[in-house]
Amino acid sequence: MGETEILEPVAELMEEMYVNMGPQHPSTHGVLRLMLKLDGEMVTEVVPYIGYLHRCHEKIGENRIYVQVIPYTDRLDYLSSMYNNFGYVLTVERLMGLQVPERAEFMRVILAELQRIASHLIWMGTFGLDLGNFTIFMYCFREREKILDLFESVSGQRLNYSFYRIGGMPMDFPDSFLTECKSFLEWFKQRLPEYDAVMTDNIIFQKRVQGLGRLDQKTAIDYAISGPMLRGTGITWDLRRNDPYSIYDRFDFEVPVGSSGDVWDRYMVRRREMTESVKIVEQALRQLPPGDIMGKVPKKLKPPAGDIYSRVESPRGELGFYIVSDGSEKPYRYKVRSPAYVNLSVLPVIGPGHLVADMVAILGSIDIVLGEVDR
Amino acid sequence: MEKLVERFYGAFAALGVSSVVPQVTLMVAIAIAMTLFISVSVMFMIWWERKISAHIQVRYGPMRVGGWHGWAQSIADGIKLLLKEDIIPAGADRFVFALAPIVVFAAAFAAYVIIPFGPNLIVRDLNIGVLFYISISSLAVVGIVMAGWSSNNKYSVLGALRSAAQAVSYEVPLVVSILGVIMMVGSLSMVKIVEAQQGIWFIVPQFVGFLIYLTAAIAECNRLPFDIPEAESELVAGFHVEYSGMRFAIFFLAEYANMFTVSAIATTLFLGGWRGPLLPPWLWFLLKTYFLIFIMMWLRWTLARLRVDQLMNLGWKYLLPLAFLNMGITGLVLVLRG
Amino acid sequence: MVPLSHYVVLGTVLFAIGMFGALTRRNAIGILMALELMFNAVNLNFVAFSRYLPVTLLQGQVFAIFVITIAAAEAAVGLAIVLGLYRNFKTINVDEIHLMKW
Amino acid sequence: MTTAHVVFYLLAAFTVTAAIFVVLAKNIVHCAIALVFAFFGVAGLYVLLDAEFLAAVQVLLYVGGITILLLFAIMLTSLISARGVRIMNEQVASSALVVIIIFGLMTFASLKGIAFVGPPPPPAYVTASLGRLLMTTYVLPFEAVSILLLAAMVGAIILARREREKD
Repeated sequence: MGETEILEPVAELMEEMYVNMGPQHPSTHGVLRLMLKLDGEMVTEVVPYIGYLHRCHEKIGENRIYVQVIPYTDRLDYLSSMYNNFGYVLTVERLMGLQVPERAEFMRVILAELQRIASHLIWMGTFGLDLGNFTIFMYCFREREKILDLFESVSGQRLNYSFYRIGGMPMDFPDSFLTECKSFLEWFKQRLPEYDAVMTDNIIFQKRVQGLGRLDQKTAIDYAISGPMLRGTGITWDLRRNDPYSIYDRFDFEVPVGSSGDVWDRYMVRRREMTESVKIVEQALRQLPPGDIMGKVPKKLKPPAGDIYSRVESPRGELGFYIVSDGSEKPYRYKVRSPAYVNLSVLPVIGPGHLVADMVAILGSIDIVLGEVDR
Repeated sequence: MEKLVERFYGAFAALGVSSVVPQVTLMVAIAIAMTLFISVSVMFMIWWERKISAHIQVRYGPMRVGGWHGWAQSIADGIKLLLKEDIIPAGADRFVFALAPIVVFAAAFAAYVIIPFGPNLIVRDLNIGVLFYISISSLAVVGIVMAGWSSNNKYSVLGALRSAAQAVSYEVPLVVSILGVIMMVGSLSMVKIVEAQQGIWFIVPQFVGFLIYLTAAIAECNRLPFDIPEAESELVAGFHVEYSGMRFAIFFLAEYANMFTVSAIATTLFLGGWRGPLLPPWLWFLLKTYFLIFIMMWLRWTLARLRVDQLMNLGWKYLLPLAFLNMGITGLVLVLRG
Repeated sequence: MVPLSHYVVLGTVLFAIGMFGALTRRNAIGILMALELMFNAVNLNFVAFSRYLPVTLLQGQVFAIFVITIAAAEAAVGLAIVLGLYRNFKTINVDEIHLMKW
Repeated sequence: MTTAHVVFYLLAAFTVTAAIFVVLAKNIVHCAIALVFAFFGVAGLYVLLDAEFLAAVQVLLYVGGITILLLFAIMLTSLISARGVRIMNEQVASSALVVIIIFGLMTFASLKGIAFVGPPPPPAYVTASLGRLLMTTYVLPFEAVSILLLAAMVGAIILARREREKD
């Protein structure tokens, strides 16, 4: 955060006034508080205040044994719980040097990519709301509902799945899953043009977001931006491709990038990533091998002393877990590098100079989830 | 209708009372009738909008209250709003706070005076007809600023100022787009305008004017592509954030009543008013008006919101010159025809 | 019909009220409002005379239209000046603005 | 006492009350709102004088335009919160004296100097003849006024524009 000046609640002038946006504001996507310094309608300064949803995630993690941390990771970025599980178990597995059976890897990828679609859908819907388009919200939630149905058939949960285990997966797919998943993908592919009709091809939408909140490549790298925000600037950096984990190196997919790093590019990157995720899921479903789903894991997880940092490409960017083990059952130090938090930090840079309405769009395009920002 | 009124006057004259009594009685009766019409049509419009939006969004909308497709939902909502506690924020200017919704509603209500629902089915065919609507609708802006200021809330002040700026700047293209029609008719009277559309509706020669009018009218109503004053993602709700219960209901009523008014004016000016085959005139008028309302709702549920500077650009840089061009060409054609 | 004198006296009353306001208000915007009142009083007289004079030539109404136009121009410029004053002095109370130079 | 009389007195009382409010109200926003009512009263009087067009213009311009401008200026200069502040300057007494003298003189002059004739029959269609007058006899002043408006608009924009700090 750095040091912030003490803001006066009532500005002397209307020409320069402070407006408090949030923590209870429909467009802050949770309990984020933004202090906006306004010059008329123009935002001259943005100061995000975070911590309203702080739950001592990391400290709790250090007081639980390794397996017990998994349910907590669900609550990090509660819109992509599968991916948080994925990242965490991957880290522990790497720390312990565990092997994961092939079928489990495929299951992980399928679920993770479905999760990415679901997460991007939510983002698209709420982004539409930010811009005043209500209909896209309902469309997106209709599709997300189907994904949640799939997840429910697999894990029994609709939001906080806790479905990944260290060393594999707890349960196999139910029998009906494969056909249901395939029919969903077919259906979903037909829905994508609908989104384009309502959002992408709509002239008002284009005019609203093009050239907005422009982020150049240097700033993006300086601020360690990752995920669609980084790819929007034109840098091809996707951990699934550049630092492959699990079995991502076996799939054929494109990494969509933008060119100017504005809100439009971020939108397009996410929109195209949905198509790519569909491709990955289709390939994985086709190649899904039979076999075990749980590797050989000791009853008591006691990783060797040492530390490890491992990262995955969550829907929001680089989700990293840093674990220091002292050889006991509990992590000695447990740290989460959450992409939403890091991406949010660039808001004071790209926010000023826009109108309040655009601030909302820019904030929306960062795609923050406060559970992850505050942890 | 006129005969009825004459008979009414005659009955009073026979009783030997001064002519003021039947005049006042008639005025009150018309006012009550208009209030009833506005309430019923607004309730219908709210229910209809909820149904339309629901079906656009693959939902059903209200289904329970009243049985068939939740037709009584608006009535239930209205009763709920009327019964709610009347909250006035602590820092508010009580008098202005209470006055604002009345001003806004009065403006919406007064405009119904000149709407010609059918031949002879008009409260008063003023000879300044259209101008009356234009001037009276500007009153609503004052009410909005009053509401925003008296709530003692930054957001509502900001929303009110935006609303005022928007209404004032879109009033100009609105008026200029109407001028084409007025020039063709040579009168401001609503009845004369409808009568002038005997052969061809003005939407054909004045298509550009119609489009400009519709755009500006949607902006005047603060509806979705132009609902910046109420943008809930930015301002939470605009000038009426602090209003609740009855007072909020009045704002809501005025908003929908306004929507009906602008559509009715568009029907009169461009779509031939009550003219149409087979069906009775008033039904034609309502059908056309509700068709325009449907278009407005349709737009609302498919488009995203404009930004405030884009809104101003559209109004001043595109609509206004286009409207002037339209007016100039209309004038030229009229002069050349002689 | 109401006699003309009623309108004329009403116009005078309004004019006097407006004048009082213009002379005593401290707030520059208040002064502008009082000025608008005076304009209205004058307009009322114009319109009344135009209605009551034997030959209805409507000159009075034409003049009233011109007055309204001037009033609009005056309001726009006046308010712009008020904004300028506020920006420089942080007040729009005219009796506090007595510097010739700063 | 005809209906016209009753309406006139009601409107006159309404207008004068509103005008007094404009001048005396403590809160400047209340003044502006009272001003709206005063304008409305005057518009009503115009209707009574068979000048409907002018009444509509009055409402359109004064209520829809000038009052909104005033309210904008008030909000922008944000003196709203200054509620307990003195609103009158020191010259209340002398102003009152001057105003009363002028009022007396004007009333005297207008009551003495005008020959009061009964009103002629109402004109047929005011709006059309008004338009014709503006476009024939008074076309030069009309154009002059429009240029004045343009100049005022440009002037107002230049005055109100704030120079952005160059850095």
